[in-house]
Amino acid sequence: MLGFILRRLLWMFPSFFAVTVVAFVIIQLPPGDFVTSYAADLATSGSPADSATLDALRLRYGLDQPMVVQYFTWVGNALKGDLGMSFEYRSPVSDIIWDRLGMTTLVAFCTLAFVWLVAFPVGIFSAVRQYSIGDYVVTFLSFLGMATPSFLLALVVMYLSVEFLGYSVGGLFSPDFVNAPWSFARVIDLVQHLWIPVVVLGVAGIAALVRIMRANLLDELGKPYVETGRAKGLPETTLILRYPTRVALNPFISTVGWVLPVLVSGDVIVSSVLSLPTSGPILIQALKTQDMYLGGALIMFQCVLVLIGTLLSDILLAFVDPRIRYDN
Amino acid sequence: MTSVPPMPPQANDVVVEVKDLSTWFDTGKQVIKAVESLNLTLRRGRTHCIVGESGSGKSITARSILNIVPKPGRIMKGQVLLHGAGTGRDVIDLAALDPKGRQIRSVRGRDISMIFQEPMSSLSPVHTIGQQIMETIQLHRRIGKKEARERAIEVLAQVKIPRPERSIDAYPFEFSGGMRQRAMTAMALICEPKLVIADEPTTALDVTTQAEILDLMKGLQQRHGMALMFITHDMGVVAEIADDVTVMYMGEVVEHGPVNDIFFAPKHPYTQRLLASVRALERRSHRAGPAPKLSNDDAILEVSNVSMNFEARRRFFSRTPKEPPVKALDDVSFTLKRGEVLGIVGESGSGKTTLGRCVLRVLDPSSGRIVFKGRDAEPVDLAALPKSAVKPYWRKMRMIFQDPFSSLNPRMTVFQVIAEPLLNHGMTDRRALETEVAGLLERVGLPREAMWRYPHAFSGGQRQRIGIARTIALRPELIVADEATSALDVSLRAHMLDLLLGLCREFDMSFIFIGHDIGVIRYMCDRVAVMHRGRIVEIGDTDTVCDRPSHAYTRSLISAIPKPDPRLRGKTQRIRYASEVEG
Amino acid sequence: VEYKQAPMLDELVKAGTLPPVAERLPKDPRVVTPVEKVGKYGGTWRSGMVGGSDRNWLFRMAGYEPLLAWDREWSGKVIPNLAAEITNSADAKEYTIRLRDGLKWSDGKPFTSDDIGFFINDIAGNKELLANGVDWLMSGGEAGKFEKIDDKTFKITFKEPYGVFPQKLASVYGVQMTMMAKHYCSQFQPTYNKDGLDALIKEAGVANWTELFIKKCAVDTEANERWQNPDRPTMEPWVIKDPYIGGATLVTLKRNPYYFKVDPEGNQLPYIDDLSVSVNADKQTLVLKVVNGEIDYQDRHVNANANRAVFADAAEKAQIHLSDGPNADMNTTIISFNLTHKDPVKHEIFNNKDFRIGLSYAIDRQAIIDAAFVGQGEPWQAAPRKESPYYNERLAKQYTEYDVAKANEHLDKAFPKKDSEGFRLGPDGKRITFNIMVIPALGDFLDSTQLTAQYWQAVGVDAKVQTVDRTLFYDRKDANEHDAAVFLGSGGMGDALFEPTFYFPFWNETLFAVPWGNWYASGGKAGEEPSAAAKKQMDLYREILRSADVSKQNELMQQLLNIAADEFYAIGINSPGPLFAAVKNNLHNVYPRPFAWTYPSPVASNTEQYYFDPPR
Amino acid sequence: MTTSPATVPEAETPAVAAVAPQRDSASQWRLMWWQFRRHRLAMASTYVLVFIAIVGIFCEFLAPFSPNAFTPRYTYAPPQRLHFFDRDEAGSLVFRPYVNGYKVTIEQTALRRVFTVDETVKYPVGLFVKSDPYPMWGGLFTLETKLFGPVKKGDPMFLLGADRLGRDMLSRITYGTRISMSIGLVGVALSLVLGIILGGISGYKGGMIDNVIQRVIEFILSLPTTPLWLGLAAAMPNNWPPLRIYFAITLILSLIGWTNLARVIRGRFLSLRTEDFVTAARLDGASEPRIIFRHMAPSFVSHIIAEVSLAIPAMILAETALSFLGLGLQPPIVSWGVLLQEAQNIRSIVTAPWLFAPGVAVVIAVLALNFVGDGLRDAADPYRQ
Ligand SMILES: Nc1ncnc2c1ncn2[C@@H]1O[C@H](COP(=O)(O)OP(=O)(O)OP(=O)(O)O)[C@@H](O)[C@H]1O
Ligand SMILES: Nc1ncnc2c1ncn2[C@@H]1O[C@H](COP(=O)(O)OP(=O)(O)OP(=O)(O)O)[C@@H](O)[C@H]1O
Ligand SMILES: [Mg+2]
Ligand SMILES: [Mg+2]
Repeated sequence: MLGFILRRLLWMFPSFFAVTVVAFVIIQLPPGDFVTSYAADLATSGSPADSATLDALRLRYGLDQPMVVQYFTWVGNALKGDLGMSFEYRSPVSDIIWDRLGMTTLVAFCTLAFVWLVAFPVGIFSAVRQYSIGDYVVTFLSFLGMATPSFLLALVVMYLSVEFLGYSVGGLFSPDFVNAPWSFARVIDLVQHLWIPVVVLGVAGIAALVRIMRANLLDELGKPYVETGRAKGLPETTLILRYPTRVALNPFISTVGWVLPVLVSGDVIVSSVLSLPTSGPILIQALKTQDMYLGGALIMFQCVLVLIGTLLSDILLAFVDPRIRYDN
Repeated sequence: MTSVPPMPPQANDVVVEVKDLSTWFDTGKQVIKAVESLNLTLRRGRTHCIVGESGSGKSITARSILNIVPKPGRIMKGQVLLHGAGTGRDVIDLAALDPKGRQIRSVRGRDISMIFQEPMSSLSPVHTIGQQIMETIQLHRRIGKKEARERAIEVLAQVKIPRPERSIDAYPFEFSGGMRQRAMTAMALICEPKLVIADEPTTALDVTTQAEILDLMKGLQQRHGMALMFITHDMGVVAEIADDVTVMYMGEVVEHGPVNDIFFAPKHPYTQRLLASVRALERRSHRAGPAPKLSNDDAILEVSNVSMNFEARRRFFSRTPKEPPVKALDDVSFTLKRGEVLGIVGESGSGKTTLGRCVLRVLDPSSGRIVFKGRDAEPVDLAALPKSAVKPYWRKMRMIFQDPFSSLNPRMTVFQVIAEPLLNHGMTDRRALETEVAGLLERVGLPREAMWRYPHAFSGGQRQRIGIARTIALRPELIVADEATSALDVSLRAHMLDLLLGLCREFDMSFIFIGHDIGVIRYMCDRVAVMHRGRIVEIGDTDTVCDRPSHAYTRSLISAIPKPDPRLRGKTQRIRYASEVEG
Repeated sequence: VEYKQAPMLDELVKAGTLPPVAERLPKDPRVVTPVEKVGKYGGTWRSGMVGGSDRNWLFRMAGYEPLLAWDREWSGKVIPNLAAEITNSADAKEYTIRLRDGLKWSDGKPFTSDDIGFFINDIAGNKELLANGVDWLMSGGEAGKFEKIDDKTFKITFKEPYGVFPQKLASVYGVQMTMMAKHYCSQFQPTYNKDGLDALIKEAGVANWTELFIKKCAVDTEANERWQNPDRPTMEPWVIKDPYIGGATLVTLKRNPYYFKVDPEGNQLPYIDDLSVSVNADKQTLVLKVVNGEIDYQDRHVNANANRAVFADAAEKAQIHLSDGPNADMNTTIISFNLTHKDPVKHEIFNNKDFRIGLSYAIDRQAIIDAAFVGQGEPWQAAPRKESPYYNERLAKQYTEYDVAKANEHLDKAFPKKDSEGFRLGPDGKRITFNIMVIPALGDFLDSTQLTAQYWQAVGVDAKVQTVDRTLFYDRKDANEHDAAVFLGSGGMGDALFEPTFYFPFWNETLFAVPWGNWYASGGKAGEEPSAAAKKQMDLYREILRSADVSKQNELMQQLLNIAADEFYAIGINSPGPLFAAVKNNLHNVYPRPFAWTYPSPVASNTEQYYFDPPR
Repeated sequence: MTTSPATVPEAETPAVAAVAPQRDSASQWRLMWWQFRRHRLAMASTYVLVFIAIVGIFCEFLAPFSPNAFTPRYTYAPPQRLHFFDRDEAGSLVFRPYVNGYKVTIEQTALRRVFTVDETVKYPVGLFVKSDPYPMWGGLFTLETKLFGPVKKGDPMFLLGADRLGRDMLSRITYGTRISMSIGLVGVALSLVLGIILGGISGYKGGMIDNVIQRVIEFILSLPTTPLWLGLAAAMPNNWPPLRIYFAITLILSLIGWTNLARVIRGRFLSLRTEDFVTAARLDGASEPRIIFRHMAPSFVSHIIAEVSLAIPAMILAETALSFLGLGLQPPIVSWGVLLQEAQNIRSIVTAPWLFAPGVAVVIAVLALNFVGDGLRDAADPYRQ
């Protein structure tokens, strides 16, 4: 097993290399560069810059160099721990992202916990009570949840919370606490705000998970080994949780590794709408303004999350399903 | 060997009383009356054997007692009365209880436990054997984890699982068929219930192990006065252990009574036919006739020095040193001549299935040569072929799987299953396929209509016949039959064997016939190989091996064969093979 | 006069950490007349930004302290601000400026002529920092010369006459001149701090001194850096406290105790203690914040007409009202055909004036106004507004009536042939078809453009709307690769003078002839040589810039606009209606200011005298 | 004992026949169909899907107006009620569908039109009404009749309300059906095929091939979707017509979409390939694709069906997300996603909830797809036969 993990770790290097290339290419894909978008920005705010100024900017940012050179400079520096400067914010990328990535991880984890806590029981219920009223209600709600674009949901939830709860809008803190140092009161404030993004981000995930859980479980419920359990005198709930559910969980486990990155990227649009202090909004912004080192760093980070996630799920899968062997 | 005097029946001895039970399957288009108006009384300390043809409703009866009839089945009427349940020695009607309720749950596993017919599918694939066994006892007894584990190891040892301390952490797929079945048995016995329902619990066991298991059950019966409901096709076993016998036919009880009455004064024609078949199986098949002259150079298969190891599964991040690999096959050599039927017998877990699979290159042997010489073809060493090059030979060599259920795709109708090889080898016309499949089904004694049903809707024996039909469809040159008739009742078994033999002679087929029923081997085979711990310890003509065995293990094997005659009960002397118990 | 200060400062003065208010104020502080009445101290002004580079909202709240400022009404007059007085020579080449006496930076250090000199010589004149110099400080291609007379008086001399220099000083660009505190910023310049610079560069983690300088002192008025360094001294009413840097979600500013303005009763301004500006990722969030009563004053981002209904409904609960102010833009939607198209066929089609006139007649502008602008505005071409001193009726109203017959008449004159589906054929015999490039994210003009295209389809011209991202938009128009492009028309009031984008090819934002604009902007070095008429306009414009006489400027401008009317370069749809701001009911002294960039609203209407009553 | 090997004891045949009574030899498909028909919700959903398909195919004819026709007077007009019966001159009820007109006033500060139903004005509504000529199926031919609409050309009829430009929501949703459903179905079909083939090969073959495919999947998965969309969509040649962009986007979406499925399928294959029945199929001489598709794949159809019924809304919504980012489909093409995107602002939430009708359409379509999926699953499930 250790050999397997080692091999997988080795594989991550070429993957990582490919990922950096892609991260770089993605940012370069749209026409123009940061300076073009900066010019557009100036122009739309009413004070266009002349082309000489823009050329000077290009020179300053090294955007006049060939792509390959730019790439290797970037990767070289990144390996040394220097993620470069954000053009837009005019400060080192690392100053900008760490805080945000921390918040991103927090939100993602809470969402994940929420999704699983809700989805598994509901999914199991829906399978065990197949075609009952409850099942139909759950089915209907899941699809409602799934068919609603998350950013729309974000807006509606936000509107309702404003209209009926009088919450302050957006973000993860009330204004008094935004720039305050950490304290117990700040944590409480965070918790009060956290539920909106968690619910909004979670809804679609829950819906999907409920459906998949239901389907997988339905496959297992008819298997003879369930009957064996029944013959042992196991209570129905224990029986279902311990046996078919356990088998039905396998497909999840094979994907658990990337739930996190998916949540992180899924949050991009929602967190924009909710103005969360996560990496999503600045990623969109960076992409739109082609702030390439900032965007690149965020994309790279996300890619690395996936790489680690996949590794984790491979290991987990081998761990939970003895039928899968990695030795040969 | 102790002989147990049957306890005289007493009124207050009744453990379970089945009254007028009917279980039907309503599939929406038709109603299958699997069990109809059945009456049965199971008594303390007595063994009640149920025999009957395949598909006659034995398993469904067993399930009905525990009230776990699979959908869409339903207990239509009748009572299943459990006497002396709980503290108040009340009588409760299990059939009337909520099948998922608390009351019936406390009965299941503790008062009544069950050994299911198909051990592979009846064990959860993702839990270790130990987990599954321990769960039962922890569920019904206040008992710590450690204690439960000790108890589980103890029972595993009792059912003769080698190295139980290690096997307890194995997964079902690492066990041989017989081992799984014994694990099931262990699970059923661990709580020492009032009643054990055993649904063909020894089909996958060699006779020596079977004898041990039967002894174990008898022992428990003596000690705790356990009642045993034993479903079997093996009349030898019936003769060996039964106190009472019930004969079922088409969902109904056609005859029941003490064992001697059934054996010596059968009334119903089916019972008579059954016993006739048993006697027929005592001898060599009339169809085998004098063995055709077989010359050594017409070998269809030459197996030389084949070994096969299973890597021991390594634990996650475990620091314990790697365990030695399991030597499933150890330097096995033999030759199979064209038209010959070679029997392979041996202890459960001795590597018979593995050998069969290696011959077909389903598994890759670690070393050795397997030379196959097809008709009008050059001999090839299958062991040396790359995996992809083996495929053409599978048309000429085929296999009957040991576990019929898992070898049938649950999502394909019987028609699709049987037509599959035909289709893959060029027969595409649907009408022709249908006729062909119908013909095959008829040959194995199933109605034409069966082809539109799915495998799960058949009884164990019916499924086995479907497997046979699939295998013979292509008229191969070599068939590896892995316990091909173990789930069939004797009368049907004789017919199936005759059918196979007929094919053998008609099309000059060769057989490797894996089994543990020496009677069947004697009936069927020209030569026998005896396997023990991955080795062939003895090989020779059937008569020689059966009548004058030379190896000690073979002798113990032969001595353990139960005789289908209740009068001989306890009279035969079983020889124990010394190395058998080393564990 | 006895000066008073905010109560929050009293304690500091008592503790001795702050000098008394009289010492902090100049001898002749600027006295600002309140819009309604003298206010009360206290409170926090809450508003919001969208995204990471919305720094211009901070500018518009608190970033306008030039030497000279526009008057509140934006009548075109400039009034003294940091400067007490400005005089110019008759030829408009030489300007003498006297600063108020005793001005202090927000750190208490004096603000003197040296600070202006530092800007002109060491920043605008530093080729390493600004390779092209500072455009608005130049006349005749050369930057003005600085000459210090005493600590509060200096002289600037230009090579050529520069009549509009005082207006330039009052415009947003002029702010640049008063941003640099020499005592602070000079430490980042090699000229002043040869030895210590390397250490500073290292500490800041930047590559060279220019980056360091920009990071610390923000050379550009519109740079993010202006709001990122709490240490930089400023002259503005509030100074940055929680900076506007990458991860920030809330930016705050606090009172500048040395601010140089007072109200008529001698109260030092500003009245409001702090600004608290949330950084949102999406406009809708901000809209909701207004609905929720979390915003005290906001116009930027939320003042789309569609939101009016929302705010009107929420007015009572959120305690807000909408305050309308005129929009300085002259048009919501200007569709510019590329008159310098590279493809000869399209070149010919677009340059056909009948074609353009026909298309203009084909648009039912009133219907578009009703549908897309809730009836706000008036059919209008690309022309200065009625309120503007440069209003030119012919340019504004020609060809704006909806008349399909006339449209067809003109189009028939240009391209009479049609294909089987009724579409007109160009000179090459192929269907006339072109893309109208539009940025969907900006303004309301996507809807109006789409409707326009539908009207053009109806008269047999196959116009297609193509929405593109704004970088792509800029890429393409800079490469002169567009067929037609849409933008809104800013510069509709007095600022028409500084932003004549759609009146003649002024620069590369002139979408109907980018290469001509480049030609003019580069002084003939780049781009393409324009048409004779355009050249004539360019001459007129140069003349305007020199003249210091306002009536002369007006007259020349009319000549220029008449030529524009003859040429009919671009098609406009309508002038925009008023714009609103959402204002909390307890926020007072809010002036219904015009919305413009040259006159940065609302700060140019004196946000320092906003006050809360009752305070929250 | 009989002598022929091909026959079975006489008593045997009736016995089995009795337990398994006659069943006519209907084909397996027929059986599935019967089974399917028993699932009432699935049947109902099938009709709904057929209806949606018809709407998609004949949207030009079914929509009462062109999706881009705008009426300035009716911006944000709420839905009108359709009355079926009217009193004729004599005062008796007759079947004569009509809608009431609106009195429109403009509210000044809010700058909005306020609509009050004007009972006195009735616009008759009819079937097969005349309309302006419009092209059918991308200009294959021209029609001048709509299935239903106001009898008099030009009368207002907004059964689902009007949007910010006074465009008829019903017509826009009708047109959107075609694009959204096809983008969903095509995209899902593509990614499904890719997912099964590659996931199947990966799980079935194992070894090097598995490794390579897994790394590729990992790689694709590690590309964050939003930036990738932004990048790819922005990199699309700028002179492409909207329809081509639409196909390109479908392709992009499905090229990303298959990976998830492939991973899951691989996991199932890994545990399935050791099953006896797979070995049996191999011994039966089945080819590899046959083993993968015919023997192994059905074992997790329910998973696939679940995935598919999830993937379709995901596709529709992905397209919406693209629109949110300003990429996606461009007008004049109308899709449900585009419509929802247009509705996603506070104004619509607060004052014009009918603009969310496309969301209802999405939900209905998705529910219908799901129930049909359930029905299919059950019909294919041998344990329920
Ligand atoms: N799920 C089901 N649906 C329909 N029919 C079924 C189902 N399960 C069993 N049957 C039918 O019920 C009858 C009795 O089956 P049962 O399993 O009890 O037979 P059995 O006596 O145990 O046979 P065997 O000895 O072969 O195991 C058989 O004919 C079988 O076809
Ligand atoms: N996949 C596996 N992994 C590890 N060990 C295995 C595996 N399959 C079989 N074995 C081991 O190989 C040995 C031989 O097994 P095999 O199935 O050939 O026995 P068998 O002779 O067919 O027994 P039975 O009569 O009980 O079916 C057993 O000890 C078993 O535990
Ligand atoms: Mg059975
Ligand atoms: Mg075996």
